[in-house]
Amino acid sequence: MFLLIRISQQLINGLSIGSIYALIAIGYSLIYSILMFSNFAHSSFLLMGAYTGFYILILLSSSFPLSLLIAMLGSGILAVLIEKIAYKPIRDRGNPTLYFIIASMGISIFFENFIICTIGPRFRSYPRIMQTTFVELGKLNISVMDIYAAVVAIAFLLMLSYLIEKTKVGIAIRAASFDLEVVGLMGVNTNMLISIVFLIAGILAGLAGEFLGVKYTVYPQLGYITNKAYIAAVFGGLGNLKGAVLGSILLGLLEALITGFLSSAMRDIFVFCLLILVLLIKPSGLMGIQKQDKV
Amino acid sequence: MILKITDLNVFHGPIHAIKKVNLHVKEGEIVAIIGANGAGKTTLLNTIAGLKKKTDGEILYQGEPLPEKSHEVLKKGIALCPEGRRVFGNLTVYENLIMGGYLMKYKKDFEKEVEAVYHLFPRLHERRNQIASTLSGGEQQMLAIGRALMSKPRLFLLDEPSLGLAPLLVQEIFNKFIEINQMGVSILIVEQNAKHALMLSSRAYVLQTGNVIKEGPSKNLLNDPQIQEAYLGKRLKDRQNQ
Amino acid sequence: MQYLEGIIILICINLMVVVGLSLLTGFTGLFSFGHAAYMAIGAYTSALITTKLGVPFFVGIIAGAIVAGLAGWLIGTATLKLVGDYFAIASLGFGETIRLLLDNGGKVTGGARGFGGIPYQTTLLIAVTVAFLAVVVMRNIILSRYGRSFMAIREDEIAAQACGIDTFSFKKKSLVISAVYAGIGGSLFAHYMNYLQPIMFDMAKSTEVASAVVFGGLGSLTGSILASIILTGVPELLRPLFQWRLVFYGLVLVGTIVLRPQGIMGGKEISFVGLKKVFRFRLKEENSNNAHSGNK
Amino acid sequence: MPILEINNVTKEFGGLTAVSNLNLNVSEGELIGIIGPNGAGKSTVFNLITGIYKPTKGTIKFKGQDIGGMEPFKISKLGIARTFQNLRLFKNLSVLQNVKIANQTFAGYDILSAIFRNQKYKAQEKEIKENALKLLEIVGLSEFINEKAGKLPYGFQRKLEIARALAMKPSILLLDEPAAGMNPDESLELMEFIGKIRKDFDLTIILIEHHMEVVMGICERILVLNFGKTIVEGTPEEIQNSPEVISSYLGEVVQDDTENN
Amino acid sequence: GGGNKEAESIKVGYLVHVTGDSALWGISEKNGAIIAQEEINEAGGVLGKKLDIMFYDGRGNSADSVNAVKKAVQQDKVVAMLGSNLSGPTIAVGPICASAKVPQVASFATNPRVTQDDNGNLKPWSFRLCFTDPYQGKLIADYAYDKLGKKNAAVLYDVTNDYSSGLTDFFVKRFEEKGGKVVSKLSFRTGDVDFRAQLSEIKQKNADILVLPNGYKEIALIAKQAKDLGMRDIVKISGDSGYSISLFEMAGEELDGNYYVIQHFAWDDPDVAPIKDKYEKKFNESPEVNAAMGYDMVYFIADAIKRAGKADGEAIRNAIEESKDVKLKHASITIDPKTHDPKNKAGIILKFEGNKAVFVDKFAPQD
Ligand SMILES: Nc1ncnc2c1ncn2[C@@H]1O[C@H](COP(=O)(O)OP(=O)(O)OP(=O)(O)O)[C@@H](O)[C@H]1O
Ligand SMILES: Nc1ncnc2c1ncn2[C@@H]1O[C@H](COP(=O)(O)OP(=O)(O)OP(=O)(O)O)[C@@H](O)[C@H]1O
Ligand SMILES: [Mg+2]
Ligand SMILES: [Mg+2]
Repeated sequence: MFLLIRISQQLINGLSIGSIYALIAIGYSLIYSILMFSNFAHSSFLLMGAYTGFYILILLSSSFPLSLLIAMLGSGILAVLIEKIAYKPIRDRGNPTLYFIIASMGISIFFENFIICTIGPRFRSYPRIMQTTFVELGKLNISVMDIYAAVVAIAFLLMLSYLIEKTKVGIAIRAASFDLEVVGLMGVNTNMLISIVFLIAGILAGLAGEFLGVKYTVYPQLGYITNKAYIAAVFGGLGNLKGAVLGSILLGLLEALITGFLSSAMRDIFVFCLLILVLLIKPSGLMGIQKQDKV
Repeated sequence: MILKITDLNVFHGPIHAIKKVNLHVKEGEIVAIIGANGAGKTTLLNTIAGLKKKTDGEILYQGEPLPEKSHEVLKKGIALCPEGRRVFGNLTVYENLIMGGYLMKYKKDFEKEVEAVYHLFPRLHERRNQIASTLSGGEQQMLAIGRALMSKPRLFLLDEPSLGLAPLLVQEIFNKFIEINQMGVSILIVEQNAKHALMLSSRAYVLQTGNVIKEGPSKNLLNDPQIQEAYLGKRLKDRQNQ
Repeated sequence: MQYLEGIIILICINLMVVVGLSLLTGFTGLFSFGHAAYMAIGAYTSALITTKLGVPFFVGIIAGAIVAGLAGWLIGTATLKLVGDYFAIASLGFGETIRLLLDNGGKVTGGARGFGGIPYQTTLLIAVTVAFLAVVVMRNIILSRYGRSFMAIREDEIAAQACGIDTFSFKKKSLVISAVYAGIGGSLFAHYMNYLQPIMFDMAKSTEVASAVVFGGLGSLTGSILASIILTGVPELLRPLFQWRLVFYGLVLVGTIVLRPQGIMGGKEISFVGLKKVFRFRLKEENSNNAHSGNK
Repeated sequence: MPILEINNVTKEFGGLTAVSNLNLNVSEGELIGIIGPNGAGKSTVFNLITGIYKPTKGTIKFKGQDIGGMEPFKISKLGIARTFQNLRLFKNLSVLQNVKIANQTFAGYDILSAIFRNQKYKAQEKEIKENALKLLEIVGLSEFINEKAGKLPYGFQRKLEIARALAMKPSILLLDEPAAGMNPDESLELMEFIGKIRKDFDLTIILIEHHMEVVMGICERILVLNFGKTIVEGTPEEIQNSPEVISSYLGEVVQDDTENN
Repeated sequence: GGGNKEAESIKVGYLVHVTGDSALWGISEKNGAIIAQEEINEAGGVLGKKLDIMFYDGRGNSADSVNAVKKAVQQDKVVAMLGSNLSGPTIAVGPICASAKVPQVASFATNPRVTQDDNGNLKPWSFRLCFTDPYQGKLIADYAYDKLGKKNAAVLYDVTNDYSSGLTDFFVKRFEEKGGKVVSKLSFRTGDVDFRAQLSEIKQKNADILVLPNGYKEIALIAKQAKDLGMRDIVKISGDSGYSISLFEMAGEELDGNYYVIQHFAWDDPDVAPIKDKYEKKFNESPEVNAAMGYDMVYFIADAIKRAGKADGEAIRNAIEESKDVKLKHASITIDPKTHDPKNKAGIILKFEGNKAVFVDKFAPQD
């Protein structure tokens, strides 16, 4: 009984952190699915959301939903801008994906330090909105914020999965990941298409940013958590939204269970070993499709 | 005149691939471009379709300058079936066709068009849920043609459509092109299979290292000894007849 | 003057690691996020044996190189079947794992609190000599059948196989060589800093090395060399800018890729007057140009 | 003894049987054509021989050795070289390097020789380079040796692929639609070229083609596949007159056309 | 050296980390030092010359710090090197200072190896003004055991952080020596923001005190998450990095009444309070504790230079070693010549109450 409670509490902890990873990983995966590269600048979108939300709440003392909306918008716009300024020229030249990766790393270094220089390195707390409310289920505690995060993550997953799998735009997005030039030949405004993808990814990051801010705090290194989301996305299979969510939840659960029952110091080592094991068995993640080149 | 190109120059970096080319396609015409490897045929079609930027010169479509972005070119009614198939390898056959008909507004139109493509290439119907990258070379070529047809163009640019197709099928698609043409679609076709192209078209241009070296009614070109020698495989026949 | 000397030594150290990674990323087309780990392995191995066993420095360097190479071989065997980002993420995992192991290393490595008392051995002469030899060796490798095989793998694995190249084994070779380079760089680093901490080899370090490779131009050895000099030197010049330094670093990185995506060398090689014999890459004939590895 | 024996080979993809119970024996020095409608399984046969696909069933033997499912690089080293239907050149490498890479398999110098550039290295590198230049001259690409392979026009890229395959010093050469993208005149050149290399290099050749002039012009034996099965096998004449082949593959018009000549 | 030209100012280097993860502290320390420098120069400088504090950014990273300090001692020829607040970089730059014969005074670098090498030998050129990890570990253990009467401790620390893991080791050692029990010792990594998994385990173990040898961000998050998990009343205690003014904003409520932190001084000490006022006026924000330390560091080195009588590394080193009852704002410092650490520097125990850090005790271990 005692052990059961222990395990259940850790499962709840894992789901809680997993749903935050999921919110980030979906946006990540979305961009991967079109440009086929890991966008490390996602952390910048996240920061943008977290800080925008924070200042809107504090300075304008607006309501939470309004601040959330503006944060999402802010990140969305930033994402589109970054795409236009940094990625489009690379894309137009047809450079390999590595260039995108390094550019995105440069952006995240720039953005993080830009915030340190302008806003300052201090950690900031969101006003206490709902982060401290939690539900008690017997001996178990669940934070209300976690429930929100989980619900939002699932809602977005469903919406985006529908978009990608069932709509024409979704098919175009997938086609674009294969051959952008020919997508243009089909009458699709590819620049617009990519902007839309970045807008959506940015909006998601903004949302995740504000959630993170509320749940934890806001500070320039907050974006580091995207590395975890990246790992989660790889776990699940890059470019696959459902995989991203599955990977995130699994990663969260694994982390909690390993911390609780194996070793907190060695947690990440266990996680990485498991990750590599999974990849050795399924080289493109749990839900990734294994591509076979037609020769 | 549906397409009129004047003094077109195109460069690939330092390579002058199209040199002061003049070319036109009249409404409802089939025009062929023939030429050896590297003559610049693909470059020319890609430039019209907006995949490649021209250096200078003029491309008029129905008397107006043609937009330079490929998606706008398509909206004007020009579709390109690109060289080397270039199907979306990560999509199914059906999804590739959806992409082809991306601009279609009504589902009914779309379905009608898909039916027509399936009718032309029953193999595609059979394989409609197969991922395109696993199709055989010829099947991919069918898909590329079918996909381009989906947009119901007014001017159809075809870059070596017979590449990798079985002889029987080559016949069929050429017949299909005639059929499409009879419905009022103008066609500009690039073909290695010069004889086929000349038999299909009413006029033709011969491209050599970026220059138009000959043009005229296809019939004349078919009988031109120089052309026969260089592009129609006369030597081949001679040898076979030996 | 000593300050400048220090900068040059650091440039040589970074150069070792960057040139090594350049082989893996620029020439073989494999992206590694955890390359600092091989540097850490080299650093700790050589530092441990020179301080605890008192062996001479050059033995330390060799040991560092061997152990790092061994680690590369092991990791390669386990993960080189993975492709693209999946390999990159596995290398990231490896990097973090090594760092965590060192953090938890207790008495042996000093854990997170660091490992001090390493003798100062990396003099300017040693650093420059090692770096110079390393570059010559790398250039010879690249201009041999090995180099061509690596590039073939970068371009098209299936075609490489059809050309009789055992792609898995060559990828492993590339990883091992680049790990050896990083290991030697690490040894030099340990005996230059006299003090090691696992945090010195974090992901930021790996990123720095990877950016230098791209900054220099993928598939260009001289580019990697120049990039190491610039990316180690420029932050020093920017020192007066204080906290804005990293902002500029980020900007420079993005700026180069956006404005000059082929890197500073654009995949080309240059020959230095006087060093002509060594650096003369028979450019047109031998060397590849840009490494647009044809990724979709 | 045949150099290549394919016995009862079947290849399935999910529910689809791409090649079914195929039997083919190739004798040393033969030039065999494989034709058939699109999707008949021709390229799949090549992929099975070269190890890119593992047969679902059946055995493939090369010079008596079972090679079914062996790793591709081992098979190519044994002496089976190929070209690809959708070109697979090393696009960013020079034309010369493309050929050198295929030729260097025979250079055994080790990494130390490379580092120290010793005699062995120099001699073998020289040999590789000479071989490559010779081959490029044979295929007529001498003036492009420093060009990036990806920048060559399509037809030249095909030739480069052939040169690269030849550089493997194969005993069997598999050509997948070598004449695709070539005009009849170029096809003729190609035919002559294939005939020449066959003699010069003592090759056994299997050829997939849709250009009937080429197939009928040079092949001694032709295999017609449909739906993964051999429907007819025979000399060019037999094939050209087979009603089954005409109805499923050649079509009437082309038939007329060839008869006219 | 040589010094053929009479310099018109005395150059003192200061290694601060104003970028990177610990930028917050570095910036405060730098600003505090700037205030002191201005005051001293307005009052006529040192030895009749202007005091020129030159700042070098170490980015929180050892390799960068080494470059920076090389530049300071070799190119800019500073006569003394102040800083930094991080042990890793401070240890790494020690040999450079020593070989250039420039004394080094660390601000908040608490690792024993700042002033002693691995074998316990004194580093002649290295000093510090803060207390060391072993000493601090003792302080926490003793205060928890003796004063608060806690016998079952849990520790939640950062394995990848040298300060945190060092302090943990020394605390555990001392606490167990005293007869206490460490019922749970769990860790996380720098950058982690979720500690529920660890806290859930700690909750099961019924510890009566939670030792948090961490930065304030982690402390705030841990406090909040502990509350979420229903661990409202467990007493928490931290070392000198566990306090920031932001802590009230972030977790005032959750820490109120049950959080103790060991400090070098209290802001409401009348001696220190003016620094805070000046800081707020000049920089428009509230200072972190490092500001007062940065301020005192400058006064400390100015005093040493005065006593040395000349701007010469060796003389200054000797003066520092002989420092006795140097009256600074946050404390009065006597350097122990045997350890180069401050002698008998008592810890100030602050407790969080009513959104304020209240002075509770001045405390030094028995032995
Ligand atoms: N992407 C490119 N970069 C550089 N040069 C190119 C590029 N594409 C084509 N070229 C050059 O432009 C010229 C024309 O090539 P193009 O592909 O248009 O010829 P083509 O007539 O279509 O030949 P083919 O019949 O082989 O398809 C050639 O010399 C070719 O080398
Ligand atoms: N990896 C695969 N997965 C699924 N189906 C495949 C795969 N590879 C080939 N096929 C199918 O197997 C059949 C045979 O393909 P193959 O490429 O061998 O045809 P082919 O005879 O070479 O045709 P073509 O003349 O058009 O090149 C095709 O219908 C193709 O769709
Ligand atoms: Mg072409
Ligand atoms: Mg085929």
